[in-house]
Amino acid sequence: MNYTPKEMMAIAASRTIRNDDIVFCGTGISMLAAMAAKHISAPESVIFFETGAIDSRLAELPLAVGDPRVMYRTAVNGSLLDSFATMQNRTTGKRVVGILGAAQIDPYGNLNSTVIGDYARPKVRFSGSGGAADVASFVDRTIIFMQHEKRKFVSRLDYLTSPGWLDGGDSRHKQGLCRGGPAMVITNLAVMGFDPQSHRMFLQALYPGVAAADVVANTGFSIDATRCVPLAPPSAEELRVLRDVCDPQRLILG
Amino acid sequence: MNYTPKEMMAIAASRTIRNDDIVFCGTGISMLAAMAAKHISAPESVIFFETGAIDSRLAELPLAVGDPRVMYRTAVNGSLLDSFATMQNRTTGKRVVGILGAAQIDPYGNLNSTVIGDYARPKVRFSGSGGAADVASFVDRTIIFMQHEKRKFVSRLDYLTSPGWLDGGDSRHKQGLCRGGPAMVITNLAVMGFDPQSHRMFLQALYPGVAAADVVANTGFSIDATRCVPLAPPSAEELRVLRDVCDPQRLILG
Amino acid sequence: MDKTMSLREAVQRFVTDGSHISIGGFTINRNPMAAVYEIIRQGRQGLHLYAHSNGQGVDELIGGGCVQRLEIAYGGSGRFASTCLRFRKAVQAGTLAVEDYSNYQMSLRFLAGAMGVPFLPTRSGLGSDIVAKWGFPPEYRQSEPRVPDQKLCVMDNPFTGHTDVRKVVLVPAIHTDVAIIHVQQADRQGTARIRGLPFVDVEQAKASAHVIITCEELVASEVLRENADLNCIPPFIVDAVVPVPYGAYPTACYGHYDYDPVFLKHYAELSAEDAAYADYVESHIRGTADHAAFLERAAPDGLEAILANPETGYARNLDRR
Amino acid sequence: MDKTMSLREAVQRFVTDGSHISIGGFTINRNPMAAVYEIIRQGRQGLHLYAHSNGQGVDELIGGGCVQRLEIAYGGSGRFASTCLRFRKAVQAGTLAVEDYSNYQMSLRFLAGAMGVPFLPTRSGLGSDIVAKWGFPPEYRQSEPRVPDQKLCVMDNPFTGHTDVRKVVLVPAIHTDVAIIHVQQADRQGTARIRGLPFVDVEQAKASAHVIITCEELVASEVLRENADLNCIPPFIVDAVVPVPYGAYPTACYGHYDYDPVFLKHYAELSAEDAAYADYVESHIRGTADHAAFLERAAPDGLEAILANPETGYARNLDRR
Repeated sequence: MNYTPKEMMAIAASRTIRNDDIVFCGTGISMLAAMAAKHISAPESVIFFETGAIDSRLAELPLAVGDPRVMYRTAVNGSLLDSFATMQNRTTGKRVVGILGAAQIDPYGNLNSTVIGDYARPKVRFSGSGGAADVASFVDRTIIFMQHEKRKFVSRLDYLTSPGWLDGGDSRHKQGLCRGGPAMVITNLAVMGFDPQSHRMFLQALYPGVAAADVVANTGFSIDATRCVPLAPPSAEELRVLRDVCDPQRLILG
Repeated sequence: MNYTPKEMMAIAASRTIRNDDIVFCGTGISMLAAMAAKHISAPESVIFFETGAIDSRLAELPLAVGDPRVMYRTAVNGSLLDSFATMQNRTTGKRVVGILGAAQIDPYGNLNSTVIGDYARPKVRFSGSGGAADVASFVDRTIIFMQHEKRKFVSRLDYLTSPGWLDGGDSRHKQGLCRGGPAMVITNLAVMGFDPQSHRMFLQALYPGVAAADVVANTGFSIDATRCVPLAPPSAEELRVLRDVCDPQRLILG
Repeated sequence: MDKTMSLREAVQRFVTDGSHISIGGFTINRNPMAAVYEIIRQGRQGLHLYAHSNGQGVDELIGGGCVQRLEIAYGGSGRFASTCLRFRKAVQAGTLAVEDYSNYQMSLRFLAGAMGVPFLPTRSGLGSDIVAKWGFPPEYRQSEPRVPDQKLCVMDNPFTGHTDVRKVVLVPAIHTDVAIIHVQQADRQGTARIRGLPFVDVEQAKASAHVIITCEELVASEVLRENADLNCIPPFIVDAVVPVPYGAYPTACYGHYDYDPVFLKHYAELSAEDAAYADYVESHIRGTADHAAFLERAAPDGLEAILANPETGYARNLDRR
Repeated sequence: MDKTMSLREAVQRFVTDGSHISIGGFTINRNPMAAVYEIIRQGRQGLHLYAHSNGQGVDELIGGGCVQRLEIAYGGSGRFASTCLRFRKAVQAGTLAVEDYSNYQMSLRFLAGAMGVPFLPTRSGLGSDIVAKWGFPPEYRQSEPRVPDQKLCVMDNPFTGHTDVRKVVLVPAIHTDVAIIHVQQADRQGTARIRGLPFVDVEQAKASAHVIITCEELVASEVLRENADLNCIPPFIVDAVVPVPYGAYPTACYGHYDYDPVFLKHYAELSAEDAAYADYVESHIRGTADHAAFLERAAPDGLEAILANPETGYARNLDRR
């Protein structure tokens, strides 16, 4: 295998980005995925950050969404209020793809990035929502990056930071979230989708060299593996763009 | 008399403006009053317009609050949202003096600038609120400019565009307007105040050469004239500033 | 994507009979007048127009017979018209249905549409007839999916303890089919820059399903991106970019030209007379092929007098008496 | 009015024990770090701090023992700290009371304070524990007049017919005693200009009873007024103007300098160890007289490496591994 799981993750996500998408991304792999898409399949897609930078040129890789590198030669330097309004807006929100990560995920794509243990006196405190709860509430398509580990794929979250499909079925809609919901989970092993009716996570596509049993063993809840297809490995061109154009210093690819 | 009623009105208003006031004004006499104050008694007062221009230099007189002359060398060129927020804001709103005009006024300083006749099919249609209802709702001190005519000083408005003291007493507060209310009415004859308890209009100060009976005769409702004092005429310096500095072309003074 | 197109095409594609629209600018400043004239030229009817104090363009759209319903805060043009006369006449004649709000309320309603929330709260208008008296009949509100069932509503503030605000007015979001904004500079993709006060143009654009940008100058993206802090319209909300020099005439465009006091005074006179006004619409608007032809008729002596001084952004010592 | 004063005086006058405060910036950018260090130096305690993702400054105020209560969306510093460690330790130890919101909710709460409305609505967080779980005890909310009785509340949308939004979360306004913002340029009266992203600084300032502006450069009013479109803070909301070169260090200040990756990596290491951190606070902050002295200790090799390239606004090819 001439590529790393991180590279496969970035490519798997980048392939889902369309030309008229507005891509919300954080730093890390999500930004590489968005940059790769712009250079390969979706040249007119627009990258924006919650900090308000729209269509950043990204001549160098930012290490945080507040990095001054996101401000260089943007189309507009807005505020946080502008960027989240773009996602909540009925017209533009439909075109936004949000890329998120978390400490825990449950079978319905709900995310925890706040605490392990009791909220009032947590065992481990994480950063908190940031813009994740906003993105998860607003945008039409959410892509979630996770490390595939049993302790991260749990039946029940310690804290529900970012709403996914909530309890599945139409519960998201009933709670008042009239749009969106998680579209897929991309891990170091595979791509998971959500059943269109029950909205429960299922194994959708396996990376080359990974067995469905590996995914089941690393998932802390039962997961349907019957609908699984193989995923094509990164092409030479995809790898070239990712490595040479997006992250030549390997700041994120490691 | 070596001055016009319009000049007296502008000077009467300008005398009430204090150094730390933020003055909301429209065009016309209200702007002259604000400019005169800056040049005479309140050099640090700030003039701003509902259009968002803050501390305009006013090298030439604007003929509308959207005139490009309000945009020149301001401190900040904000939006309408910014300017009204300045008035609704709990800290800055307390410092704002709002200057308004209207087609009709009632004994409690409520204003009509919308219609004469029935709202659904008016006899005369006026411009409507513009920012007047906002200013009247938000700011601590409102000064109202009126021509003193019976048909304009009416017991009951055809349409209540801008809330004053509503039905008097504590009715303004009860309706949810927790701050502000009209401070005075300045006409071509006199200055009217509002009783601190009943909030009904009373004759506060007469211009030189005007009798209380003139005011009573031109007011369409009964008005208390017992508390009336004389108002000093414009000083030579006040007139010089108004005429030579503020409106040398007599675009507003006529 | 290159979104430049002719004004004719932009209006044909995005402004149809019965459209819900808003136009940018304020009273006598930066109204998208070329687009307003093109809408009249194409004979659009039944428009539902949303305005705070959008001024000259609102009055001409009404005068041109395009507008059926109007939600508005202020129908005036400063000293040129304390009340715009085609607006006044249409309301008094009962041919134009009106719903009144304040400038802040209308601004908040555009902001709500831009933010994607159903309403925003304000203290403005408590106790007033803006809250008490409604203009549109309830049947219209119920049958038209683009307007809410209520004009507005008053609610008790659920948060106590840290404020003395007991009640607020909730004003509903505006979602137009199209917003038309005139700016100083734009690129082909739709990134736009406004010089001077932006009024509520940015929120109006973001509250709309479609956006037409008319601009004084079409510039390269890199020119705008050299100082992105000055840009205010992101490209992905824009459908059409139309370069139209003097596209705001007879209203002002900061840094380019002033309003034309001669034309505006003339307009105030002829808008007082139905016959004279009809002649004006025929000769100046319907009788001209485009904005360049309109300008020749409206300002036969040329536009030198109103050209902006580069230092002040307006025409210094312009005769405005 | 000339509002310039020393940082010591500004902090003494406007930041007192128990003050409710917010600081500008975002993660590793434009935090008012000189003011943060001065607050620690003066030993302020019991602060109630409001933050969206205000980053490094939040963690240092917590580490410096100044903060008793925190309302926050994100306690991280990008790749330098996925969770800021003094924040994490204080929460886990139970010495810091926390109330969690999202970035947009916190931004809206500052905006509500700036607008003078008691709340603003959003769909964000419906169905989440941000709505369900509250951090501060009800007794605190009831006894403290600067915070509302409720963390937030969910309401049904009263407007139907033109939207599919059925419910919204109402988030309450923030009204701080003081907001501290670091900007590139300000004049003596307090008019200020931010280059690059403004984050939520402008709303934070307007939501506050008092405002301290620290700036890289003090400039003449006329310089700022030559292009007012670039200015964002009006003078009448500002109480103190403090020129402090490198006032955002170790965070970035667009157009002036980058963040310092060497310092931030060092900070991430020492903030993991209580003893090392205590040493840092003593030697670098309490043991220095002012920001210039702090800079000498924090960046003994000087600041050349992080100076911004005038074209990009950041330090090109800075070693950030």
